[in-house]
Parts: sequence; C-alpha cells; structure tokens
Amino acid sequence: MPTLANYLIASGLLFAIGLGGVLLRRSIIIIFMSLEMMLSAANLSLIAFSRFGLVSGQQNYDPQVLVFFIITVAAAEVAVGLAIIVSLYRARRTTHVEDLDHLKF
Amino acid sequence: MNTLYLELAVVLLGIALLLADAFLERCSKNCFAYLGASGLTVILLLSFVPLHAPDAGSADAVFITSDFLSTFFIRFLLTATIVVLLMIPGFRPVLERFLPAERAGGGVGEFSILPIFVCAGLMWMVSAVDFVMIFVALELATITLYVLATYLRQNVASLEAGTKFLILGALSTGFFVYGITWVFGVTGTTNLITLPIAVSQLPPSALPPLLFGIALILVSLSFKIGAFPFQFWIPDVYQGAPTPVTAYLSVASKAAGFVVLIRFLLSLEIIPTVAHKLYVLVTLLAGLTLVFGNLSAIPQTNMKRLLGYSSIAHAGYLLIGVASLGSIMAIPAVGFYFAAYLAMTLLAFVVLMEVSEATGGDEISRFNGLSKRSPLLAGGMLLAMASLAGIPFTAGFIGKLLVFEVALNQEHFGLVTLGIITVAAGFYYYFKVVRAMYWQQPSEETPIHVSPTIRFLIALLGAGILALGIYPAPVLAALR
Amino acid sequence: MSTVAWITLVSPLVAAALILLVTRSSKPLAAGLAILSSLIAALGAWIIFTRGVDADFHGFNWVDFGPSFTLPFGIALDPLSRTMLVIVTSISPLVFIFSLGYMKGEEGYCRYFAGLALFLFSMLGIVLADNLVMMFIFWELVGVSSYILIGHYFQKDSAADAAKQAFIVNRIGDFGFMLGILLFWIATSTSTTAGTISFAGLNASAGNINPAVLSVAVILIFCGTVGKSAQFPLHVWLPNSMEGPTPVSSLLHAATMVAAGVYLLARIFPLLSASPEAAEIIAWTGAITALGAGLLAIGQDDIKRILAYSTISQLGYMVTAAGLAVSAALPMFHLFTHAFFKCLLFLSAGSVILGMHHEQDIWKMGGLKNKMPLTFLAYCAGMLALSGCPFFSGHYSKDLIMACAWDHHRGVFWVVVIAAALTPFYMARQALVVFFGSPRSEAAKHAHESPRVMTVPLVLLSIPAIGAGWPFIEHLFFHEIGPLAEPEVPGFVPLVFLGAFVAGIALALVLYGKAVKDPLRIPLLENRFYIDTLYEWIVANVQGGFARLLAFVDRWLIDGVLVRGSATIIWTLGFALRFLQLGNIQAYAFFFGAGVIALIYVLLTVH
Amino acid sequence: MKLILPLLIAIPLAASFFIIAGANPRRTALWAALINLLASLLLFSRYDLHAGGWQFVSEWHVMPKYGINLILGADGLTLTMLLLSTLVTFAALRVAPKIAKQEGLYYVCLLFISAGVIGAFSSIDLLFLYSFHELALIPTFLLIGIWGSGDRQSAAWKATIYLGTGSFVLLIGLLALYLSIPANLRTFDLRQLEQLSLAGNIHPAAWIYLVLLIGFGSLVSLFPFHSWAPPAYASAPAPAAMLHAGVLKKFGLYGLIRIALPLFPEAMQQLNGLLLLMLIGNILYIGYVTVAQKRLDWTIGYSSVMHMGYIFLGLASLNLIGVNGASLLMFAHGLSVAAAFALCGEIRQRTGTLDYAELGGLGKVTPVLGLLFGFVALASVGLPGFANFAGEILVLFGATAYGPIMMIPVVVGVWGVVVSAIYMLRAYRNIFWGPLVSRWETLIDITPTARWSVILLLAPLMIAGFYPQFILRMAGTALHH
Repeated sequence: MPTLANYLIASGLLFAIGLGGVLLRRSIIIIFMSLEMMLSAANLSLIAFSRFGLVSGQQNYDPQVLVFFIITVAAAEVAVGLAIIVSLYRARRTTHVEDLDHLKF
Repeated sequence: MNTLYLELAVVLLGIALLLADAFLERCSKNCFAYLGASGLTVILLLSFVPLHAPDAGSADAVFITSDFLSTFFIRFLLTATIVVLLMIPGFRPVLERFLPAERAGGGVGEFSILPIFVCAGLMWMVSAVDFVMIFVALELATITLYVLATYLRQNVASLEAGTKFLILGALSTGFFVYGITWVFGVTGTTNLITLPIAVSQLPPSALPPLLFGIALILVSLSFKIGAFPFQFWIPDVYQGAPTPVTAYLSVASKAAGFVVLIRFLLSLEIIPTVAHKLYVLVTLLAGLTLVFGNLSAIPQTNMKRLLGYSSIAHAGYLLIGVASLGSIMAIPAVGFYFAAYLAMTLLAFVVLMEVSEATGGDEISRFNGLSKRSPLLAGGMLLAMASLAGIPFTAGFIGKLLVFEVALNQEHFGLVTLGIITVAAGFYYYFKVVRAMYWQQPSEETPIHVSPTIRFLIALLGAGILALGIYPAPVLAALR
Repeated sequence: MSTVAWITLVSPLVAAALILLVTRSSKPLAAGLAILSSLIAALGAWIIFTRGVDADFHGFNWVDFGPSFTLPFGIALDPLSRTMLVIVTSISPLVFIFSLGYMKGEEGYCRYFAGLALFLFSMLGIVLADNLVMMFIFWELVGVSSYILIGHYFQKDSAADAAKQAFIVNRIGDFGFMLGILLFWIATSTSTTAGTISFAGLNASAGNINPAVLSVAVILIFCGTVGKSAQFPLHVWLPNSMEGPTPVSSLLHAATMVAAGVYLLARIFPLLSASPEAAEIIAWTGAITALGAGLLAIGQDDIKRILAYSTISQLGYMVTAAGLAVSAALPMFHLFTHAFFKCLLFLSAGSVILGMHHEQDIWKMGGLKNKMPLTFLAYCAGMLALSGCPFFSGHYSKDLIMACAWDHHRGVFWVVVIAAALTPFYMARQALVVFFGSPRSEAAKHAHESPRVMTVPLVLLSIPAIGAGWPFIEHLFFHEIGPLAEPEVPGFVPLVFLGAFVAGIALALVLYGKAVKDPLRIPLLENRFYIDTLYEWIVANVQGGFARLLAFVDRWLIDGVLVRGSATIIWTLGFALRFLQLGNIQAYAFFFGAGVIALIYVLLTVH
Repeated sequence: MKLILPLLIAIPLAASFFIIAGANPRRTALWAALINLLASLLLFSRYDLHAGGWQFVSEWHVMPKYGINLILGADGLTLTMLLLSTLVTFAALRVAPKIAKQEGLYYVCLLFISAGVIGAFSSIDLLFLYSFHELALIPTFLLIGIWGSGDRQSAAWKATIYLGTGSFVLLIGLLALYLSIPANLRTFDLRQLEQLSLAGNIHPAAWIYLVLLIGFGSLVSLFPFHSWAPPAYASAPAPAAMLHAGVLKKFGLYGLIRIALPLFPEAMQQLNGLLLLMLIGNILYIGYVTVAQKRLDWTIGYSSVMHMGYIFLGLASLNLIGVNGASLLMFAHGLSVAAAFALCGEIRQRTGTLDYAELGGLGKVTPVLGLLFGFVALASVGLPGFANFAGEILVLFGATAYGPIMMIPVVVGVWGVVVSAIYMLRAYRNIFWGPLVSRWETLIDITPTARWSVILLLAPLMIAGFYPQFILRMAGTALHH
C-alpha cells in the first residue's frame, strides 16, 4: 500500500523530468510535451493530497475539481500551442528553439 | 444585482460579436472594435450601479468577492480594454499586411473581439478569492493572449514573441498549479478567505512545505507582473507582439497579477514569521526589478522594447508599494499608480502605433522631428514621457509620490535610495524620446495625418494624465 | 546747517547724473554743470567752515532693523571734516577749470567731466561720513571714479591696465578695511547692546576694547589707508595711474583721493593713539614709504612719474605723522599744505606737457623757463614748497613732523630726515632738466605757454602753495582739531633740516647743472626695486596658476570623475545588464529555474 | 486682491495656450509678461506691512486626506521674489531675438518657466512649492537643446538630469519631513508647519535637513553640486539663462529660508559647519575657477555660482541681519545676473563669440552697450550704490554676529569681493577696453529694446542699492522668528 510520500515523490520526479525537458530539449514540440508533463505532475499530487487528507486526517475531494480544470486548460493550451507552432513552422521552416533569437538585448 | 454578472455580460458580448463576425459577411470589420468598445462602455457604466456582493452563503461567495479593490480594478480593466479596442482600427493596415487575406480584412474581426474575452478573464481574476477560480480566469486570459500575441501569422517577430510567451507562460502555469497543490496539501484549502484560519492552525513543522508552495505561486505571479528574474519574456514579447496587444499586456494582465499578489500576501499576513519572510522577499524583488528595468532601458534604441523595459521598471515601483503593504496607504498608492500607469502607457503606445505606421518602424530615431510633422502626436508623447518620468502635475508624479510616501513610512530606505538612482536613469531614457521629437531634424517634412479616433484617444488619455496629476482626490477616494 | 552740508554733498552727484543721462551730447553744458557743482560745493564748504561746530546727527538710517542693528547714513561736521572739506572743495574747482583747457578737443569730454563730478561727490562723502560703513561706501566710490578717470584713454592698453590695477589694488586694501570695520563692530557689541561703527562711538569706547583686538582692528583699518594712500607695499598703482589725464593726476593722485587714507587715520586718531603697537607699525610703514618713494623718484624720467613718487613719499610723511600719535592735526597739516603745492606742481607739469604736445620725458625737454615763464614760476613755487624751503608752506608742516619724530621716535626720525634730503634733490633735478639748459628736442624748441584758462589756476594755486603753512593759517584751520605745539628739540635739529634741504639742492646743481643725459643711472631705482615685476610675476604665475589648477580640478575631478563618472557607471551597468536578455527561450527558462531556487532559498532561510 | 496671485500663474499658461492655438507668439507673450509685472507691482504696493504675515491667501483642496492642498499666499519675501520674477520675465522676453524655427514653442517654454517660478514662490503648500518649480524642467531642456549654442546637447542633458535628480532628492526630503509629523497632524501647509514647530509638536531629524540641503543645494548649485550650472548657462539662449540664473535658481534658497530656518533650528546649528565648508567652496574655490575662465558666458556662469556662496553665508548666520541680507542679495543677484546674461546675449548676437582673446575695444563702437555692461560688472563686484553691496555687507555683518566659528567664512567672503573684482574687471577690460580689433569696427550699438530692458533691470537694483529698506522692510516680514 503506497503512502502519500511515494505519490509525492513520483509527482516530484514527473515535475522534475518535465522541467528538465524544458531546459534541455531543443525541439519546441518536445518542450511543449514536457510542459504538459509538469501539469500532470501537479494533477497527480493533487489527487494524492485529496486522497490522504493531511489536515485532520479525513479526505477532501474539492481539489479534484481543480484537476478537471487543469486537464481542460491543458487541452486548450495544447490546441493553441500546436497551432502556434505549426504557423511558426510554416513561416520559419524550423521548430528549434535556438533559431528563435531574433528578439534580444 | 451581483458582481458576477459584469463578467458574464462581458463574455456574452464577446460571444455575440464572434457570431456576428462569423455570419454577417457584409458588415465592415472595423465595426466590431467600435461595437465591442461601446458594449464595454455600457458595462463600465453598469459597474457604477450599486452592486451587492454575493451574500456569504451563496456558492459565488466561495469564489468571488466584491470589495473596493475588485470594483476599482474591474473598472480599470474595462477602461483599458476599451482604449485598446479603439486602437485596433488604426492598426488595421498592419493586420492586413501580415494576415493571409482570403477576404478583405479577414481576421480583423477576431482580433478586435478576443481582447473582450481576455478582459472577462482578468475581471474574474481580480475578484476571485479561490485558487481554482484564479487559475481558470488566469488561463482564460493567458491562452487568449497567446493567440493575440502571435496574431500576425506571417510576421516572424510576432511568431517568435508568441512562442516565447507560450513556452514561458506555460512553464509559469506549471509552477502555479504545482504551488497551489502544495499549499492545498498543507492547509487543506485553496480558498484565500479560509486560508488564514487554516494557516494559523498549522504546526511549525508544516511551514517548510507551505513555504515551498507559496514560493512557487509567487514565482508565477512574479512572472505575470514581470518581476526580476522572471521578466525575461517581457521585452521580447512586447517588441514582437502587435502594438495593441503589447499595450494590453503591459497594462491589463500586469494589473490582474498585482491584484492576486496583494490578495495572496494579505491572506498570509496572519502569521508574522511568514509575513516577514514574504515582505523581505518582495523587497528584494522590488529592488532587483527597479535596477534591472531602469538601467537596462538606458541603452535601448527601439521604442517598443524601451516601453517593455519601462514597464518592468514600473513593476518595480509598484512592488515598492506592495512591499509596504504594512501601511494603510499602500493599497491606495498601488491602485493610483495603476490608474496613472494606464493613462500614460496607453498614451505612449497609441502615439507609437501612429508613428511606426507613418514611418514604418519602432526605433526611437523614427520619432526625429515629430514635433514638426505632427505637434499633436509629439505633444501627446511628451506628456506621456513626462508622466512616466514623474514630472509634477502629471499622474505619474502623484503615483511616485504616494509609493515613496508609503515606502518611507515603512522605512524601506534602501528601496528609496535605489529609487533616486533609477529615477535619474528614467529621466535619461524617457527624455531621449523627447530629444528625438524636439531637437532632431525630421528625415521628411510631410505632416502625419491622424485619424479622429486616435485624436480622441490622445485627448482622452492626455486629459486623464493631467486630471489625475492635478486633482487625484476622487481616484484616491475610490481606493479606501 | 546740515541742509547746506547735504547740498554740498549731493550737488556733484546730481551734476554727474545729469551729464550721464541728459547732456551727453553737449560738451559745454557738461563741463558747465560739473564746474557749477564744484563751485556750489566750495561755497557750501566755506559756509560750513565759517559757522561753528554742529555735531549732532543729521541723517537717516540706511538700514534699520530696529534696536538690534542699524546702519546710519549721517554726516559729521567736526573741525576735522570742515578743514578737509575746505581743502577738497577749494582745489577741485581750479582743477575743473584747468581741465577745460587741457581736455579741449579730447574725445570722451562729457564722460570725463561726469567722472570728475562723481569723484568730487565720493570724496565729499568720505569727508562728511560719520561712520565707518558710510566712509567705506564712498571709499569704494572714490575707487571706481578714479577707475573711470585713469581709464579715460581706454583705447590705450597701458591706461586700461593701469585703471584695472588701481581698482584691484585699492580693493585689496579695502579687504583689510572691511574686516577692520567688522572687527570693531563685533568688539564694541556686548550681550545687551549692538556694536557701533560711528566714529564718535568708537573713539569714545577706545578704552573699553581689549588692547590686542584694538591694535589688530586699527591695523586692519590702516590697510585701507595703505591701499588708498599708496603706502608700501600697495604703492604700485599710483605711478601707473599717471596714465590718466594730468588734471586727474593732480586732483586725485596728489591733492585729494590719496589724502583720504590719511584723513581716515586722523578720523580714528583716538583709537590709533590708544594702541601703541598699531601706531608703531603705521609710523614705520610711513617712514619706509617716504624713503623708498624718494629714492625711486630719482630714477624716473617721466615728468609725471617723478611727481607721483614724490606724492607717495609725502604721503609717507603724513602716515608717519599719524603713526607718531601726537595729534590728529599733525598729519592733516602736512596734508593741507601738500594738497596745494602738489596740485600746483601737477598742473604746471600738465601745462608743460601740453606745451610739449604730450611729451612727458624730461630728457626731451629743457630750457622751457623762457618759453613758459608763468608755468615756470608756478612750478618753482610748488617745488620749493615741496622741498621744504624756509618760508614756503612745506617747510612748516614737514619740519613739524620731523621734530615730533625726533621727540617720539628716533629711528623713524633718521629715516624721514634722509627722505627730506632726497626731496629737494629730485625736485631740483627735475626743475633743472626741464626748465634750464638748452632744448633737447624739436618739441622743446617750439614749446609755448598754455592758455589763460590754465595759467590762471596756476597763479591762484601758487598763493596757498607758498603761504598755506604760515602760522596764522595753521592756527585758523587746525587749532580746533588738535594741539600743534612745536615740541622741545635740541637746537641742532632745525639745522639738520636746513642742511638736508641745502645738501639736496646743492647735489642736484652739481650733478644736473649742465647735464645733457642723466649722469647717474641706477637700475635698481629705474626698475622700482623690481617690486612691480614681482607683483606681475605673482599675478601671472601664482594666482593664475592656482586658478588654472582649480579650473582643471573642477573640470576633470568634480565634473569629470564625480558627475560624469557616476553617470557613466550607471550607463555601463545598464549596457551590461541588457545582455542578460539573450533572446533564447531556454536561457530564459534557466534564469527562471534559478529564480525559483533563489526564491525558495530566501523564503526558507530568512528570519 | 486675492485673485491676483492665481492670475499671476494662470496668465502665462493661458498665453502659452493662445500661442499654441496660433496667436502671434512674441506679442502675446510680451503682453502676458507686462500684465504680470503690473499685477505683481500692485500686490507689492498693496501688502499690509503692519499686519505682516501671509496675505492674499486662497486655497483649493487637492488631497485633503493627505493634508495636501493648493494654497497660494504671499508675504513680503514672496512679493519681493514675485517682483523679481516678473521683472526678469518681462526683460527676458523683450531681449529674446528673432526666432527662425518654432517661434511659438520658444515663447511657450519661456512662459512655462515663468509660470513655474511664480507658482513656486507663491505656494504656501510645500508640495506645490516643489511641483511648480519642476514645471521649468522640460522647457529648460528644450530651450537649451533646440536654441542653445556651443555644446548645447551635453549641457542640456547634464542640467536636466542633475536638476531632475536633485529635485527628486528634495522630494524625498519633503516626504520625510511630512512623515516626521504625528500621523493625525500631517500637512504640507507651511503656516501649520510653523505653528507645529513653534508648539514643539515636530522634531524632524537632522538627516532630513541634510537631505533637503542636498536637494535644494543642487538646485542652487551649492558646491560641490554646481557642475551643471556653468555649462548650462553658457549654452542656454539669453532669455533662458536670465530666467534660470536670475529667478529659478533662487527657488532653492527661498525654500531653505521657508523650510529649514523655521523647522530645523537645531539641525541647522548642528550641521552649520558642513554648510560653511560648502559655501567657502562656493566663494573661494569657484571664485578662482572663475578667474581662470576664458569666455564671458562661462565667467558669468561661474560667478553666479560663486555669489550663491554669499547668500548661503547669510542663511548660515541664522540671524535677522544675515537672513535679511541673504534675501536682499537674492533679489539683487537675480537682477544683476539677468542683466549680465542679457548683455552677454547681445554681444554674442553681434560678434558670434565671447572669447576674450577675440574681443577687444568694443567700447569705442558700442558705447551704450559698454556703459550698461560697466554698470552690471560694477554691480556684480558689489559696488556701493547697487543692492548687491547692501546685501553682501549685511550678510557679512550677520555672519560676524554669529560667532567666532564664522571668522574664516567672513574673511573668505571679504576676500571673495576682491576676487570678483579681478575677474569682472578683466572681462570688462578685455571686451570693451584696449585697442579696437579691426573685425569689430562695423558693430552696431545695442538696440533700444534691449537697452530699455536692461535699464528696467538695473533701475530697481540701484533703487534698492541707495535705499535697501525698500526691499528689506518687505523681506523682513517673512523672518519674524
């Protein structure tokens, strides 16, 4: 029977991996996926927190509302994001972050 | 009637206009901007009808409050949106240049309708008191802004700006929700009203995880308001995005971020130790933001980018006010500063839009000899710059006055000293524009034609700057 | 009575103002106004003199802060001022009239007479002033009017420089004067009463002032005299001031303006006599000046410069007389006599110069006694009086001074005696070279007597030049000022004086009787002891260098380093900071992450 | 009567709006200035000396909750400064040459400066005292930058940023002062502040005085905060220099008299040593820097910095004599330096240069100009008969009365008079005396317009010089404490 700690660690790892992806990968698509992963890390820990209620022990299901919102928002974000990336590819013929450095200093 | 209805009205207005845009082929595309503006004006007037807050029992009360802060900022956001919508017809030539035109003015309609949705989101944000609500409102605004920032699909700069905004915005969203998660995990609530009680009952051992969550939330809020070191997106996005969107970003979304920040900090004041930590942190952020914004604005040559840095700088001054929340004058100071900031920044952007349309560029050098080509534009910009630099009898001066008053009141002498240096820097880079307009010779003498709408906007905002600078009492009264 | 005094004082000012504002165009009107005002002043002066003393305050408060502080503006009509008034006002009309001839056809005619009138006004102000500040005010005005008059030929570099030098040197003297005034004021003020600056008040309170302070204050005031009366070491301006028109030299730099310094000493005589140390210093300054100037006079070839140095030398006598602290009348007596004969000498020199068509080098003259008889006679009268020839006015005053010197101060005595021997020598030298022998230049051959308007004043002035020293006149003018008793001196002393006179004349006859060119050329004397050179060097290098250094500091240290430097630092900082904006998303993400860690760290560690 | 003060401020602003709307710039501006001059004369004559204190007071609420209101009023000192402002404004507008480019803007800028100083002098509320002064900042920037001469750009930049920063420091000082008042009594109203201080309700810390001193000091070019002034005056167009050096600069001193004297008696005692050090810098150090100058405009610019030292000496003496002297000297220096810059401009117009090496002998071709400049030069070396002398001598007496610590400053002050004679006479001798340089044989003498404007400035200077009470009895009303 896994404890809250296990879930939190798992979600922490998930979050860290997402962040790592954002920092290290070069393709915007993958960076975007990693961002979604960070969101789902948040979801996981939310569920965990609500399942094993920390405060006064009993469970609290309110945050699961938030989970649904997060999923919806993520979807919307992906929709817009991919559209943007596509039109970026049309215009620039690239999806690499290094190429996006015209605006600086 | 209930405050909630204002936001609803805004959303309905937006949907109605979208449908109209979809089905009414013949109607000229400019009309949507004017329709939206007039609709929002009606709603702005409605907001002065006495509204009763959602009564404590109701479901709304969990998510929405209606205090002087939210009312003030709802009006603030509506005003900002109206001004931006009125800018859009003037921006139409650029739109048509950079949009694949199946139809004449294709996409102009959406471009003038989407801000309305952003407005709705931000309005919810400023009156929200629950993180769930804040999150949803925030995303409604942000995602729409992604679209607006990249709106010029064939303009590389716009696309790059949008992408940067998208990635970094999403990143901050990630931190935001993860922070919320931890705050909830520790306190068992996501509600800012119940948060203090929950926090006050916590055992000391629970503080570190709570602080962890708080830190992550503060990170994403700092991202929204553009505090150092989370301000990096601002200059690039401001430079790349379409001018009206930039204006909107710099005024509206910043304001919403500040309101949430203030609410969050106030709700945590219950525990002195935490509050102290937070104020130290905010003081640090304020100092760093001031220095970065003002100093790195000095060598700028591109007007839009300059305004980006200046908006970081003003975030710094506003953060001084936030860092002095201990004084009862702090919230009026910040609120007034925003009122002033709206007038002067939007005025600057309006003139910038006209000038870059007439001269085909955003560099400061494009302003050379503007005073000869169009005294009106030059005068407007002069007023805006004076106000941004904080010359008396302009709104900006009273704003700075109030902010530094509270800062001295809270004995933030370090911040005040930084303030002196940065104000000096401010004189330099704002007056660079004045110099270009008045000292330099124009490359061509042809006078610039200014459309009636823009004349109206300049007159309106200019009058606003002077009115706030000479007789600030009414606005201050609205903030107590 | 005081109304007369006011009229006397103000009429020249009115004249000056009118000339300046109204009659710049008409020459005769300008001259007429000036002369008229001087005559009015003379009339008033004699009226005042013939009536008795009337010493109560006739003025108003120039500055008035109630009891705590007032600067009165009043006139004093005691014997001293009345005598001085007579001297000034009787000489000036003659000079004014003389100028009519001398300045005929010169440019700046009106400016000249305006200047003269202004000068007369300021001089009368000095004479009538009843307190130090008022005297200082007119003191400065005298300075500026002499500035205008010396610089009359402002197109000439030499004249322009001379005027500037005169003003600044006088200012340096006034530096001490002003400090002296302030010191007296603070010294006499007590916790309850404000200090005083009126002569009456000061002279009364001479005893109450701390002796050390008193002597310092007196010496500071004396600095004013040193400047105005051209005492060593501030004497340099007087010879140079000969760049002005000759009547100016005669009026300002012989008869009146330079006498102001002596008058000042006479004014504060009680204070002066109350502080022996100060008196000592004053006496020595005078003596040294008398001797040094006498020597320098020998080395000069310019007819006016010789007279200028002799003036300095005679002023030295007067200052010495004051320093002997015997009686206020003593210096005044010599001032009185000197005023007439020195004015006479200058005017006759002026007439010579005019006759010589503005040639001033005595070695280009010669044999003028036949061509300009009247001028010659007048000159002789003045010269003998100056040299202290018995029965001439100079004899009485100078011998009296030397006798008192013997009585009070042997050291000073011997110095002034030597000076007394020099006087006849250089005067005789000048007379012989100018009037005797044969003409040494074309100009001298065709020299001619001057017009009436010039010779008449000469004749008129010769009378007092000869007789001003006679006992009954002395009594008439000076018995009220102070005792002038011949001190008890051993019988040989008068013989010494006579010997000095005779020796001087004799030596001159031997050396210059038939001289064609100057037999004794002493570089040290011709170069004025190199004092002027030294001053020029100091002004050019010490003061100039100091100023240039400070200017450099101001430009490069204060403005350059401090102001521009800090600005540059800020600018560079901004320039560096903006490079954080790399433009690369992932760089931003890195900063973002770093920021997150920093935030968490701060929140967890700060207490 | 009480309406006149607001009008004094409103008229120039209204005039500038007419000019923007297209009225004839020069005529409109001159009329406005003339009306102002007459109005201020009227006020000056109508002030009730026996009653004393603030008169013609009118009040508008702006931020009542913060105790910030627009309060206009005048006492003797104010009226003296108003008279100075309107006199100099009128003269400055009259000597303004024909403007080729953007004539309207030129006069608008001048009118704004004028309105600003008038407002600053007639505000009783400290915040507005400050705000009105700032009104001059941008016009000065434009005037120097557009119509200036020489190295105008850097001069304009330096002056603007220096003054902007300095006045921001000043603002901080004012705020600190405001916050040092108990919360329920907070106000910027000078009258109330004085009462509070007399009642002993406020004890502002010494550091606040220091901040104010630095703030005001950098506006008055108090050593070592002076380096903006000479270049700015050297390259500003004559009217701007006249207004700035003649009037605007006096604002800092006025402020110190108004604020520091009544509210910081102890602090001024404590920090007097520092102030003395600075003003000695002004008199002696700047004096000799002036001697080293090679151009007339720089000489006058530096000399105006130097003379500030005397005014500060009067303030530092902290007694009736000294402060009265200081206020008289403010008036006198304002007029004389304005006249000096006016003539400076006239010479520059004719010759195109102010370099001593190139000029010489002008007295022959331009006698009237020479005469007037002579008057100005003599005034600024403190010759009796000009108000400058009366002011300086009062300052010296006041300082002497202060006590032994003043010995050095007094000696320096008296020596400064010699130094000023050195450089002013040199300037006069080099420009107007000596042989006439052939280049200038064709110069024409000063125009009647300019002549009468300079005389307009010199006349009150001499009136006040012959009879100082005429100013002193007015200015004294501000200094009852």
